[in-house]
Amino acid sequence: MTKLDATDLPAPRARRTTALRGGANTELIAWLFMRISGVILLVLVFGHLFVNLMVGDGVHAIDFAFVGGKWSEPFWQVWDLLMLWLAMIHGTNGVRTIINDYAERTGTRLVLKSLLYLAFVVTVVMGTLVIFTFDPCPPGSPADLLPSFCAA
Amino acid sequence: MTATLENPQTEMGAIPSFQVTMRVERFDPESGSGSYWQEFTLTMHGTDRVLDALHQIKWDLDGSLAFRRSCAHGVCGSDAMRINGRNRLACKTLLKDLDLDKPVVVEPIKGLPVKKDLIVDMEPFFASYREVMPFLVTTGNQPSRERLQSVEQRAVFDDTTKCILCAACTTSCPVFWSDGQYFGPAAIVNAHRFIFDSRDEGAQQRLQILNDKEGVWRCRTTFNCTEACPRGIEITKAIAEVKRAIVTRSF
Amino acid sequence: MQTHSYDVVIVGAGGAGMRAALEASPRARTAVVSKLYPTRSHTGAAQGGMCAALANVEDDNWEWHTFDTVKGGDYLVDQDAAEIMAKEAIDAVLDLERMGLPFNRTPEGRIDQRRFGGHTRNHGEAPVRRACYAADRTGHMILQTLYQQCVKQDVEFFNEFYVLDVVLTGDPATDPGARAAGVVAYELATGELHVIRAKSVVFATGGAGKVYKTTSNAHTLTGDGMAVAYRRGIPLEDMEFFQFHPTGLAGLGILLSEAARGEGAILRNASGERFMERYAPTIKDLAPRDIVARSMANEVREGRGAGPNKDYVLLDLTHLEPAHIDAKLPDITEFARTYLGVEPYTEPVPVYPTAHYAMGGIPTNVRTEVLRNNTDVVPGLFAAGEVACVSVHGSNRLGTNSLLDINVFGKRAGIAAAEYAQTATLEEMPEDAAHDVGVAIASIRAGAGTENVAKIRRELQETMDANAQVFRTKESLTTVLADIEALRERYARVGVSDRGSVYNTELVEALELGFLLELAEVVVVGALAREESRGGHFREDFPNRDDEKFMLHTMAYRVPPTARVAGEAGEVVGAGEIVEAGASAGEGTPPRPTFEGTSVRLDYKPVTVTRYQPMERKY
Amino acid sequence: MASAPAAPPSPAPVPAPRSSRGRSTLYRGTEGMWSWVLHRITGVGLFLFLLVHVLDTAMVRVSPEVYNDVIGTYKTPIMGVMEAGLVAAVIFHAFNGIRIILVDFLAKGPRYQRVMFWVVIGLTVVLMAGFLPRHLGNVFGGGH
Repeated sequence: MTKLDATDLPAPRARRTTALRGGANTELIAWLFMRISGVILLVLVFGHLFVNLMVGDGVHAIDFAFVGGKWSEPFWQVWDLLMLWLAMIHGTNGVRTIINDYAERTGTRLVLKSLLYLAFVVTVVMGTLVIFTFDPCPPGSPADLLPSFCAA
Repeated sequence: MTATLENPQTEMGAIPSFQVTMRVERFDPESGSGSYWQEFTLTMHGTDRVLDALHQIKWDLDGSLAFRRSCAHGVCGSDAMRINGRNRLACKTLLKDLDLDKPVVVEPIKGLPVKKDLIVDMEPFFASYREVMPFLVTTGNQPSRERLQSVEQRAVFDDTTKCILCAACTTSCPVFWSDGQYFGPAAIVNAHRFIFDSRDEGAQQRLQILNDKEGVWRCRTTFNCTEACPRGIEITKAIAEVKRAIVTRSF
Repeated sequence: MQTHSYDVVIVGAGGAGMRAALEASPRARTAVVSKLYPTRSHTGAAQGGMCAALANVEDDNWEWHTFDTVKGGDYLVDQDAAEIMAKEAIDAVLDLERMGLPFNRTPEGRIDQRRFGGHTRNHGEAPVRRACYAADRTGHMILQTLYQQCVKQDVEFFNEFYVLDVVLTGDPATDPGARAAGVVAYELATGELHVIRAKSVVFATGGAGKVYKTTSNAHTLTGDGMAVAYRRGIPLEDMEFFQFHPTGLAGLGILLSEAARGEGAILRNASGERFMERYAPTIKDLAPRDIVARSMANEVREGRGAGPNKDYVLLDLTHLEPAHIDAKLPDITEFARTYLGVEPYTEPVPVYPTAHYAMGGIPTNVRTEVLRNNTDVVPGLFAAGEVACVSVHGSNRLGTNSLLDINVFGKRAGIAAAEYAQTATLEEMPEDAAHDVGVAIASIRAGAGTENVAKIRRELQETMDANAQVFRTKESLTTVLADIEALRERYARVGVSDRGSVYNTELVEALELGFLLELAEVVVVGALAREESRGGHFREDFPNRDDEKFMLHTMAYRVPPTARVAGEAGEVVGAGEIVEAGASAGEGTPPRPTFEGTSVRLDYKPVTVTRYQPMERKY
Repeated sequence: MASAPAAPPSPAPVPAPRSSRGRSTLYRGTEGMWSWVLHRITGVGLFLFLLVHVLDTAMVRVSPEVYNDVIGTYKTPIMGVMEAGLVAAVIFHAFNGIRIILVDFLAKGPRYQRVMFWVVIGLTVVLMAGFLPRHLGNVFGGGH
């Protein structure tokens, strides 16, 4: 409004003009997703921690056999897959907002976000493949390292 | 009508004077020397506010100290500054309520370019305000009498009508510090004031503006704004109401 | 130096200025120039309400409102103007509602109304509910609403541009053809001077409360508009009438609304006595502002004040229910808590009269055109709000009528200025239009002045409080006049330590002080000459109203300071520019006392009386 | 009273102004701000752990020996303490997340945010009190 000819400095924080979108946009969906996924993750992660760290011998009980035993059941496969995906999206979105907050230069922003998305893709693809292509009884492995049902 | 007062001699004026050290952040763009801290030791009195201390510095010690002020009782919104690390109006902060064993630290509000000493450039702040359509939007012919509005409808947006545009909230927001493009609490408060006004017909547009990348979704509910507001507006609550309105109208 | 051109330039972005801008900007190219950001204006500090005979809650009409205004002003009100204001009040309120102002509502959803001091039904029969309000923040809401509309209309603002001079094509004292050509403004952010050319100039710069020490007014209310006009040869009307609001927080002057006493609060002296029973036996604490303020000052003067220095009285709310206080007086009780640490539920609040409102100002007609003498206007020059004197407030303004004034006459000023601009041509600016201002600034900034701005101002405010406040006598006024003259001499040697250009607020305060000194003199000279007591002006040596001699508006003209400060280095804006004041103006007026050594020449103007003949003022 | 120019009010004796390099101080927010800071820190920490954790779990695809070797590093006392920190971070992040949701969606949420913050802290402490003895027992108790 106060636009004077010569003395007018460019507003130091002029907003980048973005086209306004109606309805549910990315930011809204991201915001909602964080809340919904957060609640689901609370159940999934607490279940995960309880089974892995509280039941039986806790952290000492975790070995190949333990993991193999869990992923032989579709229930735990789905549980872990869901957890993987939700946690990765939740976390990636969280870090994305942090990058948006603190990385002021466009270049830095771009680099950091590229790294973030790369890490996201690699981790999610790898994790998903592992869960689905996992063989609990790889041939040639010592039997005492494998889940008990492999003996059969 | 009532009994004679037992002790009409109140303590007003009887409060002894005390020593205050003011630690003020100075910046003179014309000196080219950057910003620095300067300390002043003053003798102040019971009812004195931070603004009085600044005036004493300006009037008796160093006339070059620059700060904005006008009404001096918390209704004009000129003298928002950071006092002991928190955004306050200098005219509403009594010295005796502060810890005077340590220097009282006074800085300009954060996130807006400092022009001189405690004066910041307010233009970006008002630019955000102007962008949210902070005015009544109606269609059709103006009625010949007033538009009717029930007491309950009026109460819905009462809190956000109290805003004096002092910028204490916006410049207390960590998101605004790091991202000056964020609309900021004050703009959202002033959008809220109209979004929830039963006479207004521009809510949809305003919600669309605030659904923007730099809109309400940047709010991280740190409550710094609510705590900084000299008018006691529940700002975080108002922002949450806007968020919910966008969610419900989007689906 | 930069030059800008507009059709209409409005000086001041408070209630009146923005109301004018809303009317002018759709009609003509308009700029609003203000030394503050728009919402910082003191309009925002108004609490009680804005009166209009809407008759939403009970029977009312604008004629009763006119009568109350005339009587409240102790018959010094120009009644044609009061009629216009009361009549247009209704539309003014409805306009604000249509702009979105969140008025409090009745159960039916209409604008709610409440009682206010001096507003009555059927010419004084009983109090009437006439004040439209928004909690106890009516002024704040008006200011915000007007600014919102300015944003909507994309009104052009020059924020933090301090107008220091008005450019006229001639001397209004002698030249009937003198008309407005623009203003000269100092940009606070850069220290640069701007010449803003315009066909119409509207002054809406507010009051001058800072001539006093104890005042409800903002630090920035230094009478800039009045002084700028006065220095260029425009008279000032009725400046001796200054309203002192009874209940300012003691020592601070922060206003506690009249609504407190309306809700049942009682004023007490040191011994706890309800002293108003002695001064106004029938209506006690709800007597008009001038009477209550005088009574309070008298208690203190006679040694019955409370506090360690016996210099204030007490406003007692302790007999009221806390819930009632919370519901009706939230803001003012918060003021008492915040600023005095007094809990109004259980302790009485220290209060003392506080300088509140200048009834006088730049004389205008009802079209808001500025008068250069008793009858003739200065084409292209307009004024509205507290800076102007229409005169709708006479010698004592009624509560709520200030918010009404800015809306009614602000609107009129906007329309009149735009209409004038549509037919007028842009006047040629002299090459050196900013010369005087530039010299004045340069001499203060660069000069080796040794006098301190704050000290002079403090002494001015103290002597004004001591000698020209609620009670005045020939002796006290003579004393203060001598003080002012001495201070003006010292002001000529004023210096600042800040030599910078960016936000040199020390320089701004020095310029403001120049205006204050100018106006203080006008107030005192007018008060000295008015040997009667009327409304806000009380002379102990002349305690009665004297309609025979003083049923007249005071018109104060600035006499060029030939003998006094000619050629001084610290000479202020415009000094020496004005040619002869013209000793001929005011033929047929009764001989008045003259004041040697001052630069004020007084004249008088008849009061416009339409239907209400002066009567004794009893409530 | 004010006929003679009053004696100038004597300003307090002032030592020469002490100057030092200006640096803006930390904003003194309260519970709301600190909960947000903690939420961010725990969030980033958990995300980084998640990346590592998916990677180490992926070792099951390599061979049982490799996996057991890698997972064995989790069983040292130092890692045990870090795991405890991890669990504390999960618990705080989870419950503070719920607090944020309540602030966002309950009309009275914002008013009770401060109380809810301390509830979150309390819950974290209580759950950790339940988890720590068991976990530290497993870590330091030797297991098999």
